[in-house]
Amino acid sequence: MTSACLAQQAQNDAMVDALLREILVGLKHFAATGDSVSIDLGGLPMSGRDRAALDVFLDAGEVRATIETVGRSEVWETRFSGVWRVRHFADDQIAVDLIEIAACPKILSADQRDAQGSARRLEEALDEKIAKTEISHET
Amino acid sequence: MKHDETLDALIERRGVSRRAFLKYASYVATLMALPPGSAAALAEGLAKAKRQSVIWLSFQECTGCTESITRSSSPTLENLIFNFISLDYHHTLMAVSGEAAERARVEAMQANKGKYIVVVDGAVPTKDGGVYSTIAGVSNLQMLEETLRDAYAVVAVGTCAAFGGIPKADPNPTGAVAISELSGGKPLINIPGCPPIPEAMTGVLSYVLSFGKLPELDHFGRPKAFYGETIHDRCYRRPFYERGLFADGFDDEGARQGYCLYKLGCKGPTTYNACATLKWNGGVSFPIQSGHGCLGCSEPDFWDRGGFYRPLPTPLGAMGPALAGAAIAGAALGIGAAVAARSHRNGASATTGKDKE
Amino acid sequence: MTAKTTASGIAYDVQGDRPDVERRDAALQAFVRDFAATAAIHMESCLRCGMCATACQYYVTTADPKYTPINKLKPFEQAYHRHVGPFAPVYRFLGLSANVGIDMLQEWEALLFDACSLCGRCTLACPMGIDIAELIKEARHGMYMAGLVPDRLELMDRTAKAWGSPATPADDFADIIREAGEANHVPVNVDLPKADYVITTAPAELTEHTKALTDIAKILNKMGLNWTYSSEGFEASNIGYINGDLELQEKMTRKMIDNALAIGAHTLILPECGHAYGAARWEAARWYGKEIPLRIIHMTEFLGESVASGKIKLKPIGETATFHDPCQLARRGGVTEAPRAVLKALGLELTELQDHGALGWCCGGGGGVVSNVRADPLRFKAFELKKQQVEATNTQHFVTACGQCRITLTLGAKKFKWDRKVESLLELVADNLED
Amino acid sequence: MDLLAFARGPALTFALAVFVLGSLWRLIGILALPPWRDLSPAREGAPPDWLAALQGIFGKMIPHKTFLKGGMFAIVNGYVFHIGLAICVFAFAPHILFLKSLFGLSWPGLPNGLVFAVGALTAGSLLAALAYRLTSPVLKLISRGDDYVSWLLTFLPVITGLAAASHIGARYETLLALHVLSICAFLIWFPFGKLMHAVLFVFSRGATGIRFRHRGAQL
Repeated sequence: MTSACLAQQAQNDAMVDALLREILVGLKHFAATGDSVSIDLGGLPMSGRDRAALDVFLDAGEVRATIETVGRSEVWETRFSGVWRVRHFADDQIAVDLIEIAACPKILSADQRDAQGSARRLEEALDEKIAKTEISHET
Repeated sequence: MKHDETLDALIERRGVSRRAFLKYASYVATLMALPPGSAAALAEGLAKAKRQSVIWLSFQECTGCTESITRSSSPTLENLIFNFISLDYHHTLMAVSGEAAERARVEAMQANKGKYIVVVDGAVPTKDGGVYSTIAGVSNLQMLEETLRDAYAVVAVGTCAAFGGIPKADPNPTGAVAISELSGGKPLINIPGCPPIPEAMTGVLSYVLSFGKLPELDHFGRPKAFYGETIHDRCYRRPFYERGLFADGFDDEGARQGYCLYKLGCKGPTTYNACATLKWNGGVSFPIQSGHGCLGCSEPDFWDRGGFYRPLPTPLGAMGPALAGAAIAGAALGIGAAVAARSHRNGASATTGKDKE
Repeated sequence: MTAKTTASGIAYDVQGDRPDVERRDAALQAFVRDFAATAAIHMESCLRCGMCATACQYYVTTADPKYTPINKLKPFEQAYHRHVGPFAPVYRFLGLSANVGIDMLQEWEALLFDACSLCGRCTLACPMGIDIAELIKEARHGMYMAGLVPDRLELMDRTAKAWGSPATPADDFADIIREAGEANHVPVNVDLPKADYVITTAPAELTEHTKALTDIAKILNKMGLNWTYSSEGFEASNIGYINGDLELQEKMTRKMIDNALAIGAHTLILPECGHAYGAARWEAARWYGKEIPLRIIHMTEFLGESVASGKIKLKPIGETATFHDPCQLARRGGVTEAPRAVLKALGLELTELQDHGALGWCCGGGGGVVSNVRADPLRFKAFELKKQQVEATNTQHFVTACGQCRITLTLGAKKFKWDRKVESLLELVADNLED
Repeated sequence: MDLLAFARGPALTFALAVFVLGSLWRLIGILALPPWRDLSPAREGAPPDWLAALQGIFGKMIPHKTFLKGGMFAIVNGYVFHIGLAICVFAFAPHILFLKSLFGLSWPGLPNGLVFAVGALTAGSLLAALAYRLTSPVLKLISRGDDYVSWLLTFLPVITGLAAASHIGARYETLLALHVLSICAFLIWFPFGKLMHAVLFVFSRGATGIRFRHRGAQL
């Protein structure tokens, strides 16, 4: 390995280390106050190598989910509980890469207004189902 | 074509969850490097916004900008924007044609008076009353003036609209000008590039939609989020520049090693754009990554800066005749001075004329 | 001839009673007339770095910035840019270089004559290689033409014109030689119609160092050479060269050369005098207008050659000595080895001065400074430098090869009650000839 | 036309034309004066004129030890900024491209970081030179307007170059344009002031070399 490569390597590590320290600060804050913190990896000058190093270090924990709306998204908890990875894809490329420090990433929770709509739809569907049953009983 | 429905309602009607807003808002926040946490506010803003009426005018242009923005393989994140806007007039894309098309434009203008956004691609010829480009018998000049009158803002997409671009290139036979020269004080956003990066367009429109104001712009009216840094500053080949490692040709060892393309005329150091970070075709590559220097297409007059392969620090223009002339004149003056000095010292002029106080 | 002071209290002498403007114009015209390409290059090249100041004995011993060598040229630099430089028409048109006024020339008289010995040490310090000493000579020409020369020098000039020498009328020359011969018991040759060697003199020998006249005679007799002194053109020191009286310089040069050629000499021996070497060895051909079919050598060179060739044998003295290099001989003439070879032949163990050879300090009296009483205080300042360096060598003999240097240093020693004799190399040789 | 295009185009062409015109005017104006012919016989063993000139030109690069005492600072500092300027001008890749476009010759450059450091040192050295000029009684007396103008026009390209390389003060293209314009100013002034010593030193030292070596004297 040339000296230039080594210098480059040290620089990479420096980037990842700094990021991990930022995550630690955020996690301590969340643990103490319950306020969630979000870090946008897209805005950081990270190389593919940095990203891979970060992935390896944070690893995966207990939860993994896939969201299918306007394209695919992947969410998983890292081996550090409360530290989540959120990735949105566009055309199979990572469009958004976030670290969220929270009880649960907001994108996973159902929106209350969506719930209102779905309650309405459920009610309609239920009514329809019952009506169908009643008709079949009558016949 | 009046748009009373909120995007919130629209999205629900289309059977998509509000996660789409949040996801899209994260995307725009990332694109525009907004502070962390602003995604939620952006999502809220989007939900409450009405569908934005957009009138897209195409003047002296090549349709490359439209291609850039509409081209996408699958209906995903980036083109969710087309759900949030109502493209009420775009004569390349719209289904109707002829008088019906022009009627659509006029109707949209009336229905959304003071609220619609005009997007323009292409420069406007002004010479000879603007006869060099007309649509349905109306000159570009006239159509722009008419459409802008009740617009909320104007977005100049592409370098031709933003700076005059290729139509304005020397000798500019049609007297083409940038939209900024004709926008008459309307809020203006320039999104230059040949073509511009689609994400810049998406991001800016979403920002306007969500926050109801223009994003921060630089002195050329370009959103700083996308045009805040030079290609050179964010270029992955930058370390080679710093170390003085350059490709001297497109097929030499340096080129193969991926060295800096500065010597081959790369305009990265003076070009403000996001190509080096967002890249093109869904993040696949950008010109420098493909082995060619930056042309500087998002800068004014990029066509007339001495050639794409002329290195940045070299002088522009042919200096030969000027320098040859100067050399001859200099030599003549030198000989003249020596002759004058000889005669001056031999003659009496040191003691005559105005030398006497 | 009158001594005056400028408004700023600086003393100057003035000759003649022409109007000021006429004087000024004469000075500038004379100055620009001299301009050749080399002088012009040097006028153009100054970087104003101040290095020349560190080389000048008058600056170093006084720390007065006005003695910075290049500053001594200021009025003439202005005149150059206004009248000769390639941009002269532009300078004149735009008024960029003010026309020099008579007051400025008056003020600069002391800087050009009292505070410069033409020693050229500054030339060696200049990173651009500007020959400042040469330019000062050009400037002195302007000053001479304006009648702005120290009275003492002007007196010598007029004397030289009248007598052929500033020291003595030509008519008395033969008598002086004969008297010296009798006094020192050395047979002398004067005014032989034909001879191979012509011996020339400087004022110092004709007044204070008359023994030198017979010292060389003794050596030449010993060598059995065919030589003579000549009442026509005996004067080699050329006051015109020092005063900037180019007309006189040419006249004296021609007289000396023509006489030597008339006698049929093949060699002209210059006296122990620095400026004579500059004027005759290096500049004579310029004024003579063509190459001179005559060998012109300095006394020191002659001694060196004669010792080297074994034509004279010397008795070793077996003591220690230090040597003062005359500027015109060493720095501006390139003669540094000959005197050392002679000292060696004399069996003197040489301890060099801290600054010696081409870089030695000037005695402080060259270029007419020693003859110019007005310059005495400055000259004594400069002497202190030399005194220190001589003392540091801790030697028994203090030798030099220039009569003017000897006079200057002797006057200095007297002033400071310094118990050192300044010896002549010629005299040492003559006194130690092996029988 | 923006500032950078103006600087690289008309301004640079004009400046170079003035540079060529003025330099030739001055140089020929001096050299076409009548020569001073030395008719005296040369000292035995004196080198031929061309060699004597070279001895003058190169010999004068190293000052005599005896002059170091009073001039140490000026000499060392002079060396620092001259070498510094030479490195900045001739070893920085963009400058090499500029020179190549003028003369067609090219050579390898040094890493930017190194050149930047040298540039910073040069700027410091130039400031020190100015401070020296403003405080030394000798220099104060002999300095002319030219000395300060020439200093400024040497300092400006260095400082704007450093600013452009480090993106301090304004946008890069603006800094680059100012850098080019400062060089234009330098080029325009060059023939008329003491900057011309970069050319004249050859003739000045050469002439003295010939005069002195002809006499067998040391330079």
